[in-house]
Amino acid sequence: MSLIVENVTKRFGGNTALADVSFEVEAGALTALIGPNGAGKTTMFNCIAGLHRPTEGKVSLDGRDITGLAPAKILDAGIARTFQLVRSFRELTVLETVMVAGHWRSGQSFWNSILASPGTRRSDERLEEEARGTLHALGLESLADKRVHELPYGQQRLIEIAKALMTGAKTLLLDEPAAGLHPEEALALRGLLAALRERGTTILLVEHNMPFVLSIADHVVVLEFGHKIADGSAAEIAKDQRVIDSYLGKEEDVA
Amino acid sequence: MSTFLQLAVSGVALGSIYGLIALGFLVIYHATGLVNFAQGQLLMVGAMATYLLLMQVGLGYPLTIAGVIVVALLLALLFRYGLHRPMVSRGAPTTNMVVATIAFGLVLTAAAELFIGNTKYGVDPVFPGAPLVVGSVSIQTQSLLIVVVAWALVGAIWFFFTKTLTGVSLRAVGLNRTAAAVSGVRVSRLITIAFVISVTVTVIGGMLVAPLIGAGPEMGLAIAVKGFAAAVIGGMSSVYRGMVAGVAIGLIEMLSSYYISSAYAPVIAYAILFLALVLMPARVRQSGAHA
Amino acid sequence: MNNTRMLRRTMAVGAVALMAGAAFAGCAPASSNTSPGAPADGGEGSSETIRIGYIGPLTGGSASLGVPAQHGFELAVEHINASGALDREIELISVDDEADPTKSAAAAQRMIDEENVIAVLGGPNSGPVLANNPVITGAGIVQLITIAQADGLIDPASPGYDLTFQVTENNTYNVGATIQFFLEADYSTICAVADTTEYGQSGLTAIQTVFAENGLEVSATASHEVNATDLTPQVLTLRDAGCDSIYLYSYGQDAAVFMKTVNQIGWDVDVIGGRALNQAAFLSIAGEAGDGLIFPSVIDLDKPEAQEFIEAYNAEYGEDDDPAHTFSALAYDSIFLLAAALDASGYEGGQALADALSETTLDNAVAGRSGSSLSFTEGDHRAPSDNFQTFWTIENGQFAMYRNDLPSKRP
Amino acid sequence: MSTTTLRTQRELPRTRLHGRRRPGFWVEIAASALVILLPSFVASPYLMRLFQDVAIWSILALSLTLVLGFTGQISLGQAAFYAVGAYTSVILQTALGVPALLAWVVAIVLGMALAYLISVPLLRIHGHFLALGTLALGLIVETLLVQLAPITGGHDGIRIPGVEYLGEWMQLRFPYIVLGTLVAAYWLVRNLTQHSMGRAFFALRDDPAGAAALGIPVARYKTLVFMIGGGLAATAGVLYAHHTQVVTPDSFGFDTSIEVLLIVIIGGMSSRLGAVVGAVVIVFFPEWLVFLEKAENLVFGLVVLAILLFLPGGVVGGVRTFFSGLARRRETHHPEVAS
Repeated sequence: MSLIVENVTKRFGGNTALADVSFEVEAGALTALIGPNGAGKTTMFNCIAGLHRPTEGKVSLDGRDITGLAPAKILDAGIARTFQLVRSFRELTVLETVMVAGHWRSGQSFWNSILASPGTRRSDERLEEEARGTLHALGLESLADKRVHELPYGQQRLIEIAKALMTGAKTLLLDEPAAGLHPEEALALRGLLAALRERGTTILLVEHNMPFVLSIADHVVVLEFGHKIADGSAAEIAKDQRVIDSYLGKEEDVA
Repeated sequence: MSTFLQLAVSGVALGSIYGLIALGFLVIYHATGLVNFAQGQLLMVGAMATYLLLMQVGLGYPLTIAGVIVVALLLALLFRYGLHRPMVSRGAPTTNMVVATIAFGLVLTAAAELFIGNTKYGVDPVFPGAPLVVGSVSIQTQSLLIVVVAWALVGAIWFFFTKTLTGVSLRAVGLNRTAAAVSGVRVSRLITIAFVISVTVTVIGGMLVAPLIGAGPEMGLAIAVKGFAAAVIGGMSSVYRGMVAGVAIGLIEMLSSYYISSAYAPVIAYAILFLALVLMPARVRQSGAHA
Repeated sequence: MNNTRMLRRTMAVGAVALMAGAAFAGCAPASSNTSPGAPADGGEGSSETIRIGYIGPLTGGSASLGVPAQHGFELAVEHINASGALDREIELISVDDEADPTKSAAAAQRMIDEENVIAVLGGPNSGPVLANNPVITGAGIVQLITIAQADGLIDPASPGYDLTFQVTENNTYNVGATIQFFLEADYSTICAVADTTEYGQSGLTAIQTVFAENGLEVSATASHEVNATDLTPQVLTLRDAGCDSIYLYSYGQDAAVFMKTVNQIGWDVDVIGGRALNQAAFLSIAGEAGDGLIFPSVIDLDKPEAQEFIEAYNAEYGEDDDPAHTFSALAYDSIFLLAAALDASGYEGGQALADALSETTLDNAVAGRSGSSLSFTEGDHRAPSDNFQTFWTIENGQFAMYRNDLPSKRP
Repeated sequence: MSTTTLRTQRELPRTRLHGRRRPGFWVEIAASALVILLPSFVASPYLMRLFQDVAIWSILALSLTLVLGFTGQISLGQAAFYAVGAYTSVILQTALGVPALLAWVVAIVLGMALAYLISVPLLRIHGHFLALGTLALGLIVETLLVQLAPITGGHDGIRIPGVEYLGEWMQLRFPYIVLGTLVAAYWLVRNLTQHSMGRAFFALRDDPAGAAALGIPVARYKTLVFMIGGGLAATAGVLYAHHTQVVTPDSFGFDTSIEVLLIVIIGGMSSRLGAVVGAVVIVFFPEWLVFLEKAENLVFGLVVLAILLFLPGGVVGGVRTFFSGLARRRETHHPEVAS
């Protein structure tokens, strides 16, 4: 029971962004996908989340082929994703934003909304209760009536995670959740992820921040120039010479 | 054959005006992602200002041109600092920006009506005299002037965007505002320059077309819609392609109203715009979606 | 019917026109009358103000017709009030409908409800008139359509027919008069061009009907949007169809562009225009290209009333959008028609006023050829009598009267 | 922000905002009843006519509020659906003798069908380009109304005298029908946008990709909303035709599409009430600004620009901000209230 990526290749025109990548995200574990900029992390993420269709290869969840499913359908399969760039729903409060994430399973449909069936109101009460529960669980209940774009960056990231949780999906894809966080915020995030894992949530983390990943991941997959160069436990990866070279080289470029 | 050539000559002249509108439209779009729905009214202001200065005040063309360009500058600054920049700084969403340009156009029309008049007025051509006749085809000197000026402007703007530092930076701004700002480009000033270029080009279009069809407060919409169509069909990319597309639309309009039906020619033009929008490549659509 | 009272009424109506005429000219040969049978219960001696409404476009694209009409109304009200011919003062209430049917209908309700008008004058666009007519006539108020020419505005099948009157000659009248030029010249191929506005399209329909009735064929037609940017295809379509004469039924600005294109391609063709060539925009844009064009008008310069009106109008309003005075003259006469009928109905509105109007004749109208009149009858709510139309042309870029001797017939 | 463990659901606070009927609900019910009964206590026919104008504009504006305000689809061609509703209803009744109520239903369904068909290609374009596409659509319909004269009557339009087609009884009560329809349209839009569906609309408007990732069927909702918008606009058209008793092309042109847009901007783009407030302003504005005479259009345009600049939420948004500002000030004055 896990998310399996098998021999995925993705080409854009003549460029090969991913070449024959395979790995497995074990159920209930926290797997991290890392690599320097341009390694193909985001492409891989999008191939799983349904934004790109792999040129070749297969993605499956619990034995079910989910390759190339539309983003909205991926959620049906049980996968929720977060975005790196948070775009706020301007009109909605934090509570309402989180409630939106439960919309797809709320049972409210276009037509029974128009008819104002009594179920609509009850379903809304349930959604609110659950959203408050989710915010409470993440310690964000005090932000319920604020707007997302008014919040500091770190809190916006946590709300992305709250949304993903609220969808009810058992598998979460997190796109660089630690990017741009203060060390203090990153620490809190680490605690949260650990707590989620304890609850049995499967997590695939795409991350650039190596120390952050090594401190938390059960399993790490390393990409470079579209190829998988390493795959193992955090401890193994920390010692892998190729990974160290690749990362150091890249850091110099950036600096 | 002579009919076809005559239609073609008119189509090229008319299409060059559409191309100028597309040009004005694209310059602002590239710099800011804003689609300016007031293009038609800006053209109208150019025509009305020409009428006022040339026919009412009696300045003669050299001074009128100078005067109209001053009007264009003032208008561009008003548009940029009175409306665009305040709205951007308040974080107005796309829909509000679109509506703001529409409302700006309404204000221009109302002002022209109130201060100049609400009928249509004749404007003298730059070179009075008989039309030029080549074989069986005749062309008014003003139409010839339109073609020459329009293409000269396209050339000048192409040169500006590709060969001058300011122009290249301006393109950079359009491609990536944050990156441009980081690399030390003075973004705000460049956007203002884009507004000035756009408004000036459009206003000159109005000045050029006035001697052919007169100047009146409600003259802009039909021309602007076809200008928008030209920009879209040109792929929203280069000013040069917008100009070519403008000429194509001018030709289609002339030929379809002769060979198909003069009554349904407008429907054909609008249908082309509609189809061009629906069928344009996703890349172009996306770039405009959240700009 | 009491004969004495009827006689007094006849005199009173005559006096309205006479004294008003005298007030600004002094020498108008005025004779106006109502036929026997006019209702004769009156509210004489009262000094209340009579309110008349005008709903028309005072801003927007149609204001170049709506504003001259307003000037014509104002001038007439001023003259009548100054003359003291009526027992009461007339007051004109103008509301701008921007040629928008919705606004026009609301304005009509306001006229009736808030302004207590006794009659409403309609503007130049048929759309707004069609929209405000049910409101006005539905409230039992009389409507006088002054400028809008569409035939369908006076429709016996419409519920408001009894209370609706059209002062201007309609399209059929207008085309029926103009067709003489085509009949006389014996053209082989007659063509027509029109814009897609109500003016052009209703004109085109009238042209096709009237020409067929007279055994003439319209060989080719072309149309275009109003405020067109280029009419080359239309001109070439007609040229290549071998037309030797063209009936040009477009608004002034487009008619001008059409003529410029005809000149540009060096095509020698006879062009006869519709009434919109009276518009200032045509003169202004066409320049020399308009010279020699013939088009129908309602102004007869040999008629003293017309001369006096033009003088008075120019003194008051100077050069406005109606240099040919066609539209302001019709408006001016409309008020006189109303005044005469009001006097006849004893300042009673509604059906009484409509009945009085149906029997009102204005012999000394400003509009119309010498000897013609504006008169409504029981069965015909269209005012112009036979031989009403005059024809004008353009000489050296100026309007000039062409002929005032051609017969024209009320349809 | 120092959560390191997930709290359990049992510790939940039990306060709720959503779902429960707020006092606002009863205000809405009362206001609706008041609006429907308006014709019984407004004596002035003029005022009543203006109220009907307001109602028809409001329905048209509600259609745009739904489409533009809630799902971010700019439509500059709303008059096209308005025209389809008006003309279909009138042609069915006058030319084919279809009974009024049936003609109305067919007209509204046709408006929805057209909107549905159009929305399929339009889904491909967004933002500015959608505005251009709908502008083209509106212009096409406007031209066709004139050119298809044998069917539409061209500029002469088609007369539909009320008493003849609705009967005297119904004609007399037509104001109730107009205002009743406004109330129904309001509740339809309200129900659709009140609960989770409305939040989903805002989500897909502000971040389509994000909304899709949350399982919201973005394209389907956009299409459905566009279709309901078309139906509402057609409904307004049906009412307009009987209110004016004639249809002519001038009522359904580009100017009308722009006017609706201005109503929505003035009232507040994403506010149901805004559509009504905007319509009141548009209809009564000429009354209030009569002293400006010919400068009215200019002043009006400047007012709209000022609203866009300083009150992006429109009049309704502005009023809300004002009151929430007041409330906040009160909180700071009495710190013990804010726990």
